[in-house]
Amino acid sequence: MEKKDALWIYEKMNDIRLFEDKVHEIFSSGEIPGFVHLYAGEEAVATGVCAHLNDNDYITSTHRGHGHCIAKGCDLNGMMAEIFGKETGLCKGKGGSMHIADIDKGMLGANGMVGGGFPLAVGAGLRNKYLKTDNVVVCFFGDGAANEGTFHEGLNLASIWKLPVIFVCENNMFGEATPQAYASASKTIAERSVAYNMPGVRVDGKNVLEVYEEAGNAIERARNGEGPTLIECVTYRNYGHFEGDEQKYKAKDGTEKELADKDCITIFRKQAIELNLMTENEADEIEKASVERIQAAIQFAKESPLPRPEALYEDVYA
Amino acid sequence: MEKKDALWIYEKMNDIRLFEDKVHEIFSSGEIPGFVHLYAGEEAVATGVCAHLNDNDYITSTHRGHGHCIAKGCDLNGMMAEIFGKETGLCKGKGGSMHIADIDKGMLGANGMVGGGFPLAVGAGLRNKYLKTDNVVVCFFGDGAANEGTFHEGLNLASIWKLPVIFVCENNMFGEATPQAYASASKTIAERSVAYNMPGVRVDGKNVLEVYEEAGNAIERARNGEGPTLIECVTYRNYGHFEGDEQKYKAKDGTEKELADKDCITIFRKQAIELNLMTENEADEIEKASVERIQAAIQFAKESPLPRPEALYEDVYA
Amino acid sequence: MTRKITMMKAINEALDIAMERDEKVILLGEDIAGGATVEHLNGKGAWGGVFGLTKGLVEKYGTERVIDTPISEMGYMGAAVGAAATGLRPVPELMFNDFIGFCFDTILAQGSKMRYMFGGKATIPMTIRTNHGAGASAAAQHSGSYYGILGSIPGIKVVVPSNPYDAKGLLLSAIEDDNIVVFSEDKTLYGLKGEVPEGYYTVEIGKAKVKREGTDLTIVSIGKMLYVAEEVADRLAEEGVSVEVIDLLTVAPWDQETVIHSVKKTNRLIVIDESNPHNNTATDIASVVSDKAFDYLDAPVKCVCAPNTPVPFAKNLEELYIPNADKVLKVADDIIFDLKNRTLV
Amino acid sequence: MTRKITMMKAINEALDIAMERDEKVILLGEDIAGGATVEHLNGKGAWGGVFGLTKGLVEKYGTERVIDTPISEMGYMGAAVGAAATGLRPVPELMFNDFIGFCFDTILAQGSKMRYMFGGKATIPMTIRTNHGAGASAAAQHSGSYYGILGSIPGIKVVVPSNPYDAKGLLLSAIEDDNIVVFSEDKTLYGLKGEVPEGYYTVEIGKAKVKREGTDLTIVSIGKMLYVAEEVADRLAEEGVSVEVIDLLTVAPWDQETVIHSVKKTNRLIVIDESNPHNNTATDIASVVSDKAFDYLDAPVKCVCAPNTPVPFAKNLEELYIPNADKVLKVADDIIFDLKNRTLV
Ligand SMILES: Cc1ncc(C[n+]2csc(CCOP(=O)(O)OP(=O)(O)O)c2C)c(N)n1
Ligand SMILES: Cc1ncc(C[n+]2csc(CCOP(=O)(O)OP(=O)(O)O)c2C)c(N)n1
Ligand SMILES: [Mg+2]
Ligand SMILES: [Mg+2]
Repeated sequence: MEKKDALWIYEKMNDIRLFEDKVHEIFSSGEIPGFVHLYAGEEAVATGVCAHLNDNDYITSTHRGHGHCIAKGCDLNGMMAEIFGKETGLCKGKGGSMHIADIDKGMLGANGMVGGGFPLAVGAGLRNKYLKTDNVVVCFFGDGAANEGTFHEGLNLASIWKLPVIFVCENNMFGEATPQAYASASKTIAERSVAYNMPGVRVDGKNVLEVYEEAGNAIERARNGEGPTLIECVTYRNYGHFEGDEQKYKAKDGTEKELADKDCITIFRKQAIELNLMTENEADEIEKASVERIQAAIQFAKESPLPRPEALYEDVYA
Repeated sequence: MEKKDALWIYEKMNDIRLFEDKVHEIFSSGEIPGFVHLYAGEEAVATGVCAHLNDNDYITSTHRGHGHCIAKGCDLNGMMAEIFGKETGLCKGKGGSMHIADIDKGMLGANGMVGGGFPLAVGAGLRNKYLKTDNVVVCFFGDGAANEGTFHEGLNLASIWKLPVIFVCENNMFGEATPQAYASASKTIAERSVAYNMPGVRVDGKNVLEVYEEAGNAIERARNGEGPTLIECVTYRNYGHFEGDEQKYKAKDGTEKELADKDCITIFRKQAIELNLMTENEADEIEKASVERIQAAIQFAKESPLPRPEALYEDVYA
Repeated sequence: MTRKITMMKAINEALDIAMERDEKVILLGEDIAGGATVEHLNGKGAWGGVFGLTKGLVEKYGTERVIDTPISEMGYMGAAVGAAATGLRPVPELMFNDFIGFCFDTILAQGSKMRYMFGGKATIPMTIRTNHGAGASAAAQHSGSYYGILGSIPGIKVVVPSNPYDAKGLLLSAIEDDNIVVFSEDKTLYGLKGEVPEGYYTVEIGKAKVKREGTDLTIVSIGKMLYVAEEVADRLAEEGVSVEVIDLLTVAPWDQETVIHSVKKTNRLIVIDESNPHNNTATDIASVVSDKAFDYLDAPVKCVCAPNTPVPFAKNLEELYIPNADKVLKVADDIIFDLKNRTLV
Repeated sequence: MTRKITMMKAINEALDIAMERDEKVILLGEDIAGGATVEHLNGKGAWGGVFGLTKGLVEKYGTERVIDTPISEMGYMGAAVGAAATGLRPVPELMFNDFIGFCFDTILAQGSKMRYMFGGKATIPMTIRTNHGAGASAAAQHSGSYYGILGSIPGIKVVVPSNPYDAKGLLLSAIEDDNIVVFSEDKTLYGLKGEVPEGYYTVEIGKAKVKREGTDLTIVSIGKMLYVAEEVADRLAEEGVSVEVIDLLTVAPWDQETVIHSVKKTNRLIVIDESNPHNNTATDIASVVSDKAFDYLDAPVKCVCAPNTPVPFAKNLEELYIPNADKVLKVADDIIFDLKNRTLV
């Protein structure tokens, strides 16, 4: 990893964490409406993967999409305003947390449908291949989504057509309150890659260096026309499934405790400094700048107007 | 295999073959309407599996369902009449070839939807387990169906719930005109069992003894509460995908020629006689009796009346 | 009978009673127990469904009858069809009706057609519980109202309760019904309280209820729209217009007799339906009534529906999206102009 | 312009021309090449679709643009949405509209809502070709008519051509349209011949066509029902009743202007729609016309649809299922009784 990547990753990790912590806070005050699923705790995945991407690469995302958006370069002000349902939001306030998107940035949308991203990613991959670009598509999805039929169809299609799609599973041990160990017949998600004749790897999703490396390999292969890869990142979410969840299903011991105790940002700060990819000073600066950016985003969102009433009727047809 | 099973299998194989050959003939004369998919060539699968079942076991079937019906004990007259669209048909003429069913015989219906049987089989399996019966469910499906999302969801559910469901893939190399080798990322269907943590075996689907043995093992495990199995039977159909298909996609050499040259009925006749499970005489008698039964069925179907007009409006709601 | 409970509790009670009365009743769905499969919870549910509707049931009936499913809608919904066809009486939950696209085949092509295709030899006694409706800031993919699409399918019945009493009675009827019944709840009504008797009772599927008698205008409402209809009735009463309010309750097959009988008396009809405006229950009612009560209508039948758009997220837009009393009154104005002036004459 | 070709050929030509004009147009579907991936066929298709509609295209445009898919409707239909959102102009084929249950989410919750949810920043230029209709003895799971369900979804356009000329022109328009357009063909019309110009032309989406002018009764037909309407018009003409026949062509959004204009002239309307009878396009038209042309109607608007049943297999039942001239005439009798007597007076 080069220094600039490390700094970029550390910055995005902090942006995501602070963004989510703040949304958590504001949500409980009642200022943010609707269903919000926070990404805090899983930052290493989105950043470790997206560090390899440019604006012409695509990602598909999930209901837990804020982290993917930030890592893919979406505007923080526009994101926060969207979550507040304001006119200045990335989707003019019409999408909300579960539908933030910015196609210009290659972000094909958070998705309220679990498993909804697989086919879309295949389509973007088909497009990249058809147009003979070397651009890739990353399809983020959860352990729970891996039990939808779209997972199967998506991975099979990507494989037979050798598409430049990287399937990144964020295995945070649960789909809502249901443990992956119960819901999936296979012990790991990675081992399912056999059924699709594609490489499958399982990495420590709390360790951004590991994620970065495996994602890098997979993305390079994809850019070279060598087809898709399945990467499973073992991770854990800091908050409940959605805001308001009591989380009684979480265990306080064993693997879960281990995962809960691992903070991917702290870990990476230490690693990066040890590896001379970042100085203490740089880390502090990045952290401070994040705080300011998120504060500004919140202020922007709060001060923005609601959508015009006529907006209700717009954007249905092209 | 006991003698009585051998005789049963040989009888059913002949019934199926003759039934299908005759339907083929009559279809080209225009007397049978609609879409008809013939099972001829694949008899070893349905009979080798169903030889282990009783009326309280269930099967789900496919668009290519005549063979499953016959092997599961459906009435030949009722079947033929159904295919002719007559009132005396198993479904009063309202279902036709793609929807023949007889729930009393544990036959949950041919199915016009490729992949439609997986969830139904899981449901019947859930029922068997819930009611603490030792009955099983066999889900027949094609190689093409293995690429539907329902395959994935169905096998995963059956596995995590340890249901008594045996998934029997009839890999006849093609889904319509599309080769399995193109459509499936995995080389075999059996190897996909890994993703569902269930046993997966691949057998010569032209050899009923092999099918019988592996199905027997799987069914016994299922009856003992040891969960589902995936069995892939390599086979080949004698006719086109549906009646009228020119079959230009079929290769005249290699594996396909080998498969085309293997006639499962001839093979079994020889085997059974060699193994003293059947005498020449018995075989001849069975063949003759089949001819008579099928002739009778055709006559029954032809002489049966069309449904009453009011039948159009009946059987929508219970 | 003065006990008041929420819609949520009423639905929960119906499930409880149905399970107690008939061992063949099982529940399936995503997190309907919720975490019951986690070791330290010892078979106790953490959630009881995302809205808490199935709370307490896994503790009482066990994970064999309150079955958490993986996120596999086609799989478990189709499994419900298979279990129903083989003798159980499953009550699967589709967490939001917006997820219908993940399991539509099991309803459209399998469950609803089996009996017919099999010449009457299959019975599919199954109740699909789901919810619909905007107003919870849940945005486009969690706020739609699709009971109209489901109601267009032969072989299916669709029920949309408006209040705790009917919800409990209709759900018990649905579970006893030998057909696929879709029981579609408005997610914004879960907290609504109303009088509900303890114990077992049923409310008949296929019957609408006249909630308030009137002579000048009939308003037929679906689900939550009842409260819009009642507000309209109140406000029009002040202007001397007498409104008959009918709560449809069953949207497929809907109660033609009750509706037409009312219109023959009032000669005017407005239907309020939160679905998108085309090919929905409201237009079905309008077309049937415009035909069968043609000679009785003093004004055109009016439909007040959601606009032809997805559900927007922003609170102000979402409010505009849902039919409300002002919109109905505006439409009413056109068709009762003469009536309103009556008091002035 | 005397060349007569079949519907099948017209559709094939439209695809060919669209692909020639725009490299972004790609086709996806099950066996639309058909065996093109088999070695000994060398990239030549064996089938060109189950009905032969895409015949010859893979030979001309290659397997990169005429893409055989595995049996994975959700996968490839959703892939089409993804490809459209990122700049291609895919034309997926859904072999039968009855398979919609396998890919409904990609239409209902993804493709149709993306533009709205994303605040106008997505464009999904995609045409879903499929077929509907009874009459081919294809039974309950291959004979339904679901354009009404699809037409109820905001963001989707739905086209149902009745003849080769319009089929070709509408399909070219659909492919150029920047929205999801469902192009639903009646499978029993594929062999129908009609005059079709060579080369490129378009027919406007959203416009109905007056096929025959009349003064006494308007009949609006959808797709194949045009021929039922024409037969009825002929038979009524013998009795001195002048029928205006309108071929709807686009069922969503349907052409209110043309239909209402006609009804204001004839004062009577019958809609013929092969869909099941509830919440369909016919009832939508009936409700809108009964409202907007209320003062012009001399008789109730009548809908003649398929019954509320799945499609039966037996030939005699299937024939009864499909709306026909006798059924329409029976309904017409009620509303034009006075007109028919006119010649006798
Ligand atoms: C098709 C569909 N089914 C169910 C849901 C409800 N739901 C939302 S998030 C979620 C859990 C998803 O689990 P996972 O994929 O592991 O993602 P995570 O929330 O853990 O990040 C469920 C069941 C949905 N939104 N869409
Ligand atoms: C959901 C669905 N998709 C597509 C079809 C059209 N179709 C009918 S049979 C068939 C091929 C099935 O292949 P396979 O599962 O291998 O069975 P086989 O015909 O070879 O026995 C297809 C694509 C269908 N009937 N249902
Ligand atoms: Mg998860
Ligand atoms: Mg096959």
